[in-house]
Amino acid sequence: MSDGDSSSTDAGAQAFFEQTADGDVPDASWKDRGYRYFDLYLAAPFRVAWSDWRARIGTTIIVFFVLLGTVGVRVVDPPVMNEGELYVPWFQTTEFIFGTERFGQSIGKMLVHSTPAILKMASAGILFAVGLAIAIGVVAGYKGGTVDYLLMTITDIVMIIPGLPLIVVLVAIWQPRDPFIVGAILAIDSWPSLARMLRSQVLTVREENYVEAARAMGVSTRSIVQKDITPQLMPYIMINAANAAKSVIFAAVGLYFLGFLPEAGLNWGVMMNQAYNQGGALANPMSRGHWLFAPMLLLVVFTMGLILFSQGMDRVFNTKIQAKHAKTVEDDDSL
Amino acid sequence: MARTTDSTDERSTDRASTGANDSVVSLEDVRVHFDETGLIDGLRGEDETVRAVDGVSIDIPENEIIALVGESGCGKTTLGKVAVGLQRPTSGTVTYRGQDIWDAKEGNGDPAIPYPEIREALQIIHQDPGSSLNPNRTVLTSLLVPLKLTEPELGPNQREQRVYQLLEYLGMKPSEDYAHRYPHQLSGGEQQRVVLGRALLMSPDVILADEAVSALDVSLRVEMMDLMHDLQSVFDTSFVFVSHDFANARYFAGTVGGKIGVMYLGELVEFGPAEEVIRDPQHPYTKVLSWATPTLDPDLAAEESMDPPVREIDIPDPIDPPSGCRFHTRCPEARAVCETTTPELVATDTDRQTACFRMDETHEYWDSQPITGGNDG
Amino acid sequence: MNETSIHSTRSSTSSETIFEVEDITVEFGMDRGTSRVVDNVSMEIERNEIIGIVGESGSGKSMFASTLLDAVEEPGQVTGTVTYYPEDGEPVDVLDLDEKALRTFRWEEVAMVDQGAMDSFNPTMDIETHFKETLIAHGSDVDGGMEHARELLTELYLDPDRVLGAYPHELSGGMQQRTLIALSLVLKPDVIVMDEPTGALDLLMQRSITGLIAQLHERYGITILFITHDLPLIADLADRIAVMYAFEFVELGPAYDVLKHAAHPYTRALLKAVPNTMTPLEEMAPIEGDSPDPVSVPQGCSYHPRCPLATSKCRETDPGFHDVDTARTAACFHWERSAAAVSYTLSGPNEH
Amino acid sequence: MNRYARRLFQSVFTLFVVITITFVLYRMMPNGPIEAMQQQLVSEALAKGENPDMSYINHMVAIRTGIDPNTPMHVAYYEYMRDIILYQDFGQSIAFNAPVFEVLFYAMPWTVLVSVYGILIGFTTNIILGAVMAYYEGSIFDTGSTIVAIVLNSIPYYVGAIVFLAFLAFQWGLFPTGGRMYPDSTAGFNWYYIQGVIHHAALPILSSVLIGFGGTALSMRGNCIRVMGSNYLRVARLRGLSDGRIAVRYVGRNAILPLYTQFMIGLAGIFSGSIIMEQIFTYPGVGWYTYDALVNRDYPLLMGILIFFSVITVVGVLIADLTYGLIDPRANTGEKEGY
Repeated sequence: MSDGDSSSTDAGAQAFFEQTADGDVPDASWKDRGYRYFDLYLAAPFRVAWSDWRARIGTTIIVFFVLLGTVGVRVVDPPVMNEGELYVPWFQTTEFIFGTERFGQSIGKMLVHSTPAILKMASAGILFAVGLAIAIGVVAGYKGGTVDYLLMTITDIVMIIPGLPLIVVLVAIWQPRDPFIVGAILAIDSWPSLARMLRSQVLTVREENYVEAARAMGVSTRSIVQKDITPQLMPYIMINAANAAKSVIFAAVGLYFLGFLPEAGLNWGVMMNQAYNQGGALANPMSRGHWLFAPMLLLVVFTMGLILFSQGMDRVFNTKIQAKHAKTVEDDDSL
Repeated sequence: MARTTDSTDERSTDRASTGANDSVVSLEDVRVHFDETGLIDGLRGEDETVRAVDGVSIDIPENEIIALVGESGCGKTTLGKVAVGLQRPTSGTVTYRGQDIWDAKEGNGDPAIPYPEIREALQIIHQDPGSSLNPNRTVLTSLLVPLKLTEPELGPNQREQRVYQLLEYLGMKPSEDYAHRYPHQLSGGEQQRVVLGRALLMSPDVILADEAVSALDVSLRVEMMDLMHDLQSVFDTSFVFVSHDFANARYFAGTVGGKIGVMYLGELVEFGPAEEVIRDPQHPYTKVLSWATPTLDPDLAAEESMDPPVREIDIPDPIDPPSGCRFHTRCPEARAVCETTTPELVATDTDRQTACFRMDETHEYWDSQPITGGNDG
Repeated sequence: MNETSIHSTRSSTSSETIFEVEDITVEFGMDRGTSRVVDNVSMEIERNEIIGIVGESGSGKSMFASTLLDAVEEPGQVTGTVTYYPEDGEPVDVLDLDEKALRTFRWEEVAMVDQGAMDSFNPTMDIETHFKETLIAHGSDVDGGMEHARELLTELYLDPDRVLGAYPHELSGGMQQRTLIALSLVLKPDVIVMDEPTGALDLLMQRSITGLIAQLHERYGITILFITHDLPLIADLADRIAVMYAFEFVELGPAYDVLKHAAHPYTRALLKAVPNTMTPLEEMAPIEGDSPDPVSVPQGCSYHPRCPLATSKCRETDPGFHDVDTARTAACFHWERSAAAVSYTLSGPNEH
Repeated sequence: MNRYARRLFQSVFTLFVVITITFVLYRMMPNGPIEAMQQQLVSEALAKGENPDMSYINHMVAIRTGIDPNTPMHVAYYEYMRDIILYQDFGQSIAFNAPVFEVLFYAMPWTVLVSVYGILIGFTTNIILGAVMAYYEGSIFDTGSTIVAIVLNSIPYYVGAIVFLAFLAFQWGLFPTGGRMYPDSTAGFNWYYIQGVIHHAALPILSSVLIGFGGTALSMRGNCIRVMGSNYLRVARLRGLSDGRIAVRYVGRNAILPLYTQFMIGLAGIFSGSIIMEQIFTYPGVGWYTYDALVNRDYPLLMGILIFFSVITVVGVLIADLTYGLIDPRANTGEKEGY
């Protein structure tokens, strides 16, 4: 694209700009430009998401748990036996807000130290499910034809295979202990719906006029995918990442609780399992139930955070995809 | 059987052009068939091919305006996209200044003109301005894309200057305010101006304007078309203007001495200077379109019939187009011969071509039996 | 102020009023202020006429049409009165009807065809059921009604058997549009309100449908209110034309006069700006400036920022209607000078 | 017709793939069941100080699992497929010493009972709730219900099950804590028996209702609001149709349609969920056997359970697909997304 081979008609454009290029417009500084990019790619989507109460609460909850699992474990000491009375009920003493279990360990501390495993499983699940879904969905949508047909057939089959029984079989055979691997296995049925969604999005976006216009201008495919297609997929990916995390955590806690998964370190499911098997918490819900209910409470709050986040994002991006720039757009529907 | 142009001597008569050799883009016997046959359909031997464009040859000269007119589904947009290299023809060739576009793209042979240059030279403006701009980008970032491609040596600030200048020229003042808006913060007319500006920043040789004013209010169309004319003279661009509206086509092509091509079910049925085609339509289908264009003058309108001059209102299915002359199922002048024989696009005047037997006073058509009936939906 | 009422525009004494609209205002509350999309509008519609209402998109014409059926949706607020005069019987205050009476009034007396024909049918119900349920809902004779429906469909160049047995998605846009027209006529209403009924269609289909509308008008003696932004479309269809600009009428009169000798500067500018096949190309020119925002309509005459005739009077005072002749009225102080200021030609001198 | 043929083919193919997966997991995985057993026997032999005799070990494996490790893979695969498809022979359960098919076949009705009632009740209440929320859109009831729906959606069904069991069964003794009938009842068409069945199934059903609860209501609400804003609804109102007809034939039908396939897939989800649910309630259905199979390394039973659940899911999705064409006229034209 050197100047030499420019066709004769470029002269018109040159003349046009020379003729109008008199006025000196002040240069936009690099700082301005940097701010603009920051505003476009980070601040604006965040502002939009923040405008929805669901996303706001959801994000707060998720951030809280992430902090709990990362900073919390450093601040809070690990539980030790007999640090308190046995079976102190919850919300009775300030020292043991969540009470103690049968060895007198603080359930509150146990909860804190159970969180990292959950976060690891969730992030492994997200990474696995979303990564696979992006790879399959985008490739299928962009390549089309036989590749699309094959990938979608695989996706459909995995979608139909019942997830939990398959997971149980895999777990039985492999006996995984590493939370990352557990997370990945539990996410085995979380990717197909996202892959399908991404595929149909890619198909839609690919036909959008502005993508055609970009192709007409000779913009590279990589740039089109990066700048024109991916931003449209981001909301779907984020929503589904939250959903994948939710289903991984659901399954993990449930399977640890019933002892389907080999015990490895502390997590909410393991705590529930101990309370159930060793504490008889189920049969004595009033006196020992807190051992079982405390991790359940955290589980519910965390999943609620994820659901609120995904619903908030869904609402924000599906109904107001136009109103990307929240700051300057009037709130025309106050729903 | 579809019309074929197998012999070279025929081409000289049936291609729509001004006859000059200075064409920027040439289409030669272009066909575009969309295969809608599913896997099972295929197994059952059902052919669901849509013949969107079927054997059209057309030349687009430098600085020319060509309006393609026809009902929806007649293939005018597809033909336009073939002309700007966005749709690959099933058969036939598209050349840019003598270089086959698709050969250049795939690197067949040794292209005389590299593909990126061809790509730059052929641009498109869509019907719906709202979807032609990436909703995630501001006007400025959208307009910087072509500048980065065509003027890589410019600094970022210079590029921005150019965008501001362009916006001012497009009547969007204050330009700095408009530059930082998102597409949804612009009116339809303003969006379309940005799209036009983006195409022009590529300094293209040909712009396909696909129903570029149809989405705008009637009262805004002339303004937009005037702007396109202004920019055409500045940037030396040819336009392929696709429209279903005769009045728009006439204004856009007619004011600057452009041509109108009338398409019906994938074929070009009439081609000629805009005003002549409008004033004196030769093909019965062109006459129908002319009737369909409402007349503003009540005196003239009173003379027109309210009944449509077609035997059938609905357009036939392009999957299984009628035999012979494709218009014979609806044509008020159709005769038996039209069912079996396909008329060629032949020169009827110095720069006009029409594909109808009625143009030939000695054709067997005149002895053929008229077809009646139809008009029953 | 030589202001007269728009009511005086009845073209002849023989005609009788079917709709009388008085001081209708439609408002929507928005965050940035009240949006007044119809601004104190009055007019009379005569029995058995085709009246065309022309205006740019967003000029309030659709909202005006909706008020005739009291069909403005929440949160729109309508004030004013709409009186309907049935062929025989007492006048009806439409905006005051209770739910039951309104249900009967709509479609039996006044039917509506709007722009979204592609989206006017229940996608999970066949066309025949649409006709039947309408007849049943109004307690009409179903067999007789269906026979009438078949006649209507045939007149609209449709094959009744095929159309009635089809689901909406099996029909093309043009077919759905024609079917909707047939559906609107099935109860033999006296008035049909058509809001851009040909908006999304091809030219040929548009023109065919307007032709069919004219035929149906003649055969069944229906009053038709035809709303469009496409002025040429109603040029040979409408008996009278009302031009809307910025949420109010600016000119009203017999179609011929309005087209040939438009009195309001906006009408004249519009006629100049509309692409058509007969006007000499050099005569066409766009209207300068932008249409006003419903939240902040200019003071005085709403057209003054774009008008070449605007004086300080126009900027301050709302002009009100001025009689151009017995049948025609224009909302302009300077209508007598408009012909000189804005010239236009509808067809070239060398025509026919 | 095309669609039906295609879907049928796809279902059969899916089952084929599932069975193949079970075979692969069972037979070919490194550290898979067979290999694990071989290694175990080898180490046992070594521990006893004997020289491991591979042919004896393989013989022992064959006795315990019914699989001869010496059979070439492709023959084994063929036999495995043949047995399952032609003879419904899933092998012999190690733990129960009975054919896997028989174990599952007798457990199946209980799982079906709980799951089907669970989803029927769950879906009905959700749809009604969603529709009512949409009708009162923007009201306090709507906002309140939305919050409740989100909260319920965040509660895993087993959490619900645990709470129900802890309080309703253990603490207050309103429901039995396990089993599927009164121990002293005799099976048959007598009220005591039926009462027992209902009493035992009540909590599992209630917990099944929780699966996906709230989510469906929110979807229904969204669909209703979308339909209520559609042009055809406006036209229907203008045509003077009664509110009842509009609610049922217009809003109801068009809003429920998109949920239909979700319903069938949800059914599959509930069946899967029975693995955890039945364990908590000690309710001996198909899911309940999973844990035993897992603990006892009863691979034939485990694989049988996977195949069983797959069949149910595939059949559910297939029914949804095939009947969808009957209720949505648009489904038969063009290939739409099935799910």
